[in-house]
Amino acid sequence: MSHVSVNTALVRSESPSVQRVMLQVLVALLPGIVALYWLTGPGVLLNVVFACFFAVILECMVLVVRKKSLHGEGTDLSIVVAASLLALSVPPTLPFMHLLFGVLVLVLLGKHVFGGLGQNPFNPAMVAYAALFISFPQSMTLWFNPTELTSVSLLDTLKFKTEVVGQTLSHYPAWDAITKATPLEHLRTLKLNQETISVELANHTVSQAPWIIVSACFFIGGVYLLWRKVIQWQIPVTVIASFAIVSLVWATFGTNSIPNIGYSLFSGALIFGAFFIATDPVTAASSTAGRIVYGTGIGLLAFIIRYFGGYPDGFAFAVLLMNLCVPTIDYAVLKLSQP
Amino acid sequence: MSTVKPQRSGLLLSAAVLTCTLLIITVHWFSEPTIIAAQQKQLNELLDNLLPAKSADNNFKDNVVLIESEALGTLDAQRVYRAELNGEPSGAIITAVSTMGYSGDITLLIGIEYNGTIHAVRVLSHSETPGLGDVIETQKSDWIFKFDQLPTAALTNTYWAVKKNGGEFDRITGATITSNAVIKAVERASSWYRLNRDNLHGKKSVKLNQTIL
Amino acid sequence: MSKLLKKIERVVFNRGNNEAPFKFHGGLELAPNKLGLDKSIQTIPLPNELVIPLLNYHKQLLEPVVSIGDHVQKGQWLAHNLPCPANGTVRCLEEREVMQAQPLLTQCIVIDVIVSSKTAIPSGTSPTNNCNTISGYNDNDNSTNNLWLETLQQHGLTGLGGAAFPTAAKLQTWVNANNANTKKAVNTSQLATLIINAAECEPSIACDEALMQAHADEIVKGIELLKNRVQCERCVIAIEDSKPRAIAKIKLALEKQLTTTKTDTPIELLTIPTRYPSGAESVLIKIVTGQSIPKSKLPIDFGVVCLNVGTAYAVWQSYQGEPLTSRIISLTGPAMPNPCNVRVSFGTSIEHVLKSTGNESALKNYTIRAGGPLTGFPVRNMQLPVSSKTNCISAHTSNASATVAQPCIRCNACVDVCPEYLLPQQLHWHISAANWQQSRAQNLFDCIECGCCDVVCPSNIELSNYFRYAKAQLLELDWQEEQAKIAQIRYENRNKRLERLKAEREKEIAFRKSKLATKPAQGENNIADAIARAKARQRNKKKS
Amino acid sequence: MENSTNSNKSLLIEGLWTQNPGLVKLLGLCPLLAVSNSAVNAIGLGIATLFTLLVSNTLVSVFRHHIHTAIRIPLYVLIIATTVTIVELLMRAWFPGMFAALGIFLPLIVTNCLIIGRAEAFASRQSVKQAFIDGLAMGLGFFAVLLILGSAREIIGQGSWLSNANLLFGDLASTWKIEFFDRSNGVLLALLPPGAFIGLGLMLAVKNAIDASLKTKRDTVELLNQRNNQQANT
Repeated sequence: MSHVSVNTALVRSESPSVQRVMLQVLVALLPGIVALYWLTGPGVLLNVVFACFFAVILECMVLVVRKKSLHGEGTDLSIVVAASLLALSVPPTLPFMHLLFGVLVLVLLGKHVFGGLGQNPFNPAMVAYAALFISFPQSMTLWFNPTELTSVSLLDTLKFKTEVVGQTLSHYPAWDAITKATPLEHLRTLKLNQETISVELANHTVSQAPWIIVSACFFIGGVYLLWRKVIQWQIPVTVIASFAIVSLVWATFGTNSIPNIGYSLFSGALIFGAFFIATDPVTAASSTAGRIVYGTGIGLLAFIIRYFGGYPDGFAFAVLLMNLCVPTIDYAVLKLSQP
Repeated sequence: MSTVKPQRSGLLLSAAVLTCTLLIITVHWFSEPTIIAAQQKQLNELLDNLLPAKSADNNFKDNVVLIESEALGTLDAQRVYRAELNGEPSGAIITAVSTMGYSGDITLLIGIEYNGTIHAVRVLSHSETPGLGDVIETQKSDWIFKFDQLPTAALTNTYWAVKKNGGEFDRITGATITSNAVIKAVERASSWYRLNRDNLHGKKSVKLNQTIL
Repeated sequence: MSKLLKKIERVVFNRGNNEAPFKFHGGLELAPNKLGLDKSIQTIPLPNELVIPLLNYHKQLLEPVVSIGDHVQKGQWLAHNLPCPANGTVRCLEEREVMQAQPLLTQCIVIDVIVSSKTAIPSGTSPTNNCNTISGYNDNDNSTNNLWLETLQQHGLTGLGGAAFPTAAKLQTWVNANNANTKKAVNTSQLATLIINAAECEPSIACDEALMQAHADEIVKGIELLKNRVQCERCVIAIEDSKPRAIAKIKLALEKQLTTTKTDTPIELLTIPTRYPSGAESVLIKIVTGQSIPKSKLPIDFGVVCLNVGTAYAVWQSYQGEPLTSRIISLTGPAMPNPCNVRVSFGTSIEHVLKSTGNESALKNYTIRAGGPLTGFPVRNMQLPVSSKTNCISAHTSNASATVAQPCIRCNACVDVCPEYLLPQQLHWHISAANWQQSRAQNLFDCIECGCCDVVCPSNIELSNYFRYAKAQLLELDWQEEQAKIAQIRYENRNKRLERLKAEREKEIAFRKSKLATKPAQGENNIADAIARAKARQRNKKKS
Repeated sequence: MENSTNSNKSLLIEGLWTQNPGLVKLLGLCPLLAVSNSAVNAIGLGIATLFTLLVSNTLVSVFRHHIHTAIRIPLYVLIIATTVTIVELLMRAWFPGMFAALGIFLPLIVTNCLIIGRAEAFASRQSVKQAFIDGLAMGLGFFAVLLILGSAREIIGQGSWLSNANLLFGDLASTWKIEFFDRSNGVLLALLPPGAFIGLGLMLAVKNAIDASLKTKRDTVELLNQRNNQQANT
């Protein structure tokens, strides 16, 4: 190595650091967490606390095994952010054992198998989400029914999240009443039964209201990140815009099996994902043009998977698929933009 | 090795082909009876589960008619195995298809007695979501046993649905579509049998080329 | 695609007149931190010894033309095109460390300075004579121009911006071209432009600003001279807007100049926004002309020549018969007791510079850096000699870049500030994996090592260090490849030669054999003849 | 090309570790990934492959002096196809359940590059004994990878080990099944195709890590030895 060194202290007043970036992301998540707590009960808090706790412990263990300094990677809060994102993506009813598996996948398969922070080609939280979704489809598509929520106490939730382990959910018929499928899962069920869904959709828009509030809270958090320049505008804007445009075109010229734009945008993980998942700098494209291509790709894939694919909400898969394309996008942009 | 002449190579190759063919023929010859017996045993195990023991004295596995009816899911010909006891019809095993599954068709075998009571239902093939819809397999859960001994003649139409939709069946958690698809297919096939049983048992049986289902 | 982008840029931000410069991608707004500008420029006294490295721009060793014990005069050559900074005696020729980021020992001439008033100019190569033959500004035929360039060369003129590229070499192709078209090797719509770089290369360095405040008239005269010699279509002096005093001085000098001479292409004064690294050559060209120069091309290919303002002054000095043997250096930094800008002879040690400016205490207590906060490097040996590249010496309380580097999270902050449209995080990735060729494919060699990426990196990664290292690795690899190729050619030639020799030898042998083959036949004949003759004789004898 | 310097031990080490067909040469991955969803399936395919490899290697080696280069590939394929067909027929007759579980992958052994690869690269140039041992080593290496992957996937995916052993080992074996936890809590991902890829990837990583650490150890020992020698010399 040469002996030139940039004396950064001479020229920068406030030193940017990874910790600070991550802390801002955590702050931006708060409104969304509060909204989810209001909508789905204490399960979401349990998820966040549990996931973060185990993720940090596991991360430290891995760092010790890999003979890395705990001060560098251990304290940069990136693992806390990733674990929180996973905890917010999964249902609040998810049994602890399943969440633990998700955290294991996140830290080991999502991150450290590739060499740790900054080396992973795929968004670790989404890798864990996909693994959970494929492995435990029953518990991953089940949410508390908001209308029954008043009867669910913290104790009940804890009981559900621990006792159900080792048993099939269908053995707990009592829980059947207070749990239900997510709105998008429900929509898909309707579509497959080939019933006319327009009436259902009209009713559903009303029952959608709480979900719109959750999405709006995540939106506020995303705007905060934009304001603090933690994320750039290209990815969230293009994700949402491309999804909205395709939905609009399809709703106008296509069949009536697609709900209106408002419903489309504010249901599922779209807003949350556009601001918090797709913008993960490690796995997103680098250049401005690259980020636009990347975001557009995610929006289109999310639309295709949601309305034509095998899963009710394909945001995680859309992100993972576009993660795969990132090196190609970066290279192509570089080649095209330079003389 | 290059000293070997081409003619010799040809001869060698022919000889090798001949030897190998003979070898395979020999093995085939002495293993064929066992293979057929094994296949028959497999089939019998499956079919015998679908009708009550000692309810048939004919070789109902060969007593097959091909039925083309929308009631059995598709317009393709479906097999119906007819059982008889003392010359009287005693029941049938119906192959039915449901096109309303979560992903792709579900093929069912429905064993039904002459009086309309379902003896058992089994899934032959499906491509439902692993972990959700695939619990219709007997290995994965005992949900499919809910059809056992169901007296269909005494049931009203509203019975045939999951509880959530006003029916009497427990649904498979997270797989309402799959449950409904199977329930509806069984309902249609059993009502079709009750309407057409006399006509069905009067038909001439067909000879099937394959014995495997 | 790139052309389209450029076109759009041209249409959307149509700048490039002298009112509003072009924008460049990336860069940083850094606090100027200029110190000591209130003091006038002092020339520091000559030290007892001067150390002059015998190394030219291309890192080739020069052959000294003086020997140990010789008396040398200021301006006299020590080696080809290397003027001596002061009168003195050549003490020795030895290996000394020179001021460079990577420690390097090289042959240096050490001179004992004799501080005495005028001594007679010794006979020998004395370049100062030539300039007398150059007459007025407008006398512009080729022979005068060549003479002028030769003088610049002999006066040891190099760029004073930091890279120390020989000035005459830079101007060579341009000066002798008669019309504007031949001045542009690449077919562009670009005007043949001479740019004077008065944007200080880095924050806290103030040598150019100090120079402009002190010598605005001479600078303008130097520019005027350059402009007339190279016959450009446009001549711009670009100054950052953070230097109002220097701008005022230059403006005044320009006005004065206009009253004395009449010209079609007046020198434009372009005030550019203060945004690091606007002082870098490629960036400044972009700001002034809108043209980006790829690394495979030289600015001159696009009809542009960029010279430092200090160089313009040196050109004027050279015209006055003064060789380039000293430069202005900023003494600055938070820990410098007496920050100022001083004129220092080349070859003076850092220790002497600091001692003679009342900054002796900085030597003991603090870290000393050569160069600015971004492209400079820490210096440990205080005996290192000042060269034309040294624009700044700064003192700091501690080395703040000692923070531990964390893994890259690809936040793209570096992409946003890179003036060369590079993807530093991607390069870092490839270099960490020792993927040298991949980093070359990602245009590593376009990197100007401005250090912007280091400043913004939240993980404290010293990115520009990685890039320097990778460049060195690649150059080494290229060199090895070249050597291998040369060896291959040598080997093939040797084989050919051996074959040829073998063929010749065989030919020779074959020839000899054929000769031998015919000889025995002759021999037999001879024998047979002899026998015949003998028999004949016997027969004759018998007969007789 | 005949050399008998390869000791039996080194051949076995090659097949099981240094040249392992599943982890180093990455041959025959299609059946390896598809069939390794349970330990019993893995054992079934492993045995079938091992048997085929043994027979084809031995036969190819026996006839190696009589086979002209032009017809060697058709002959190898003939030998392998015959062996596989016989294995298939025998399995259909006596292990019908196993045959049903393995499905298309049993006849597909014919196209397993491992077998024709060993025939071409090794058996056609070595003595019968060597070829036999190589077939055994390679077959066991493949078998081991299959078994480990199959066991891991079965345990993680459905919480049991050696389920359905009766398909292969007769009705007595139906009690062999070891249950770790309830099937409904299994990680389904492990049973599905992506689980096979992830599992194999992790096995590769572990093997490379072991090799790397062994190499460092060996290098350190060598370095120490060198130093000792130098000190001894001085």
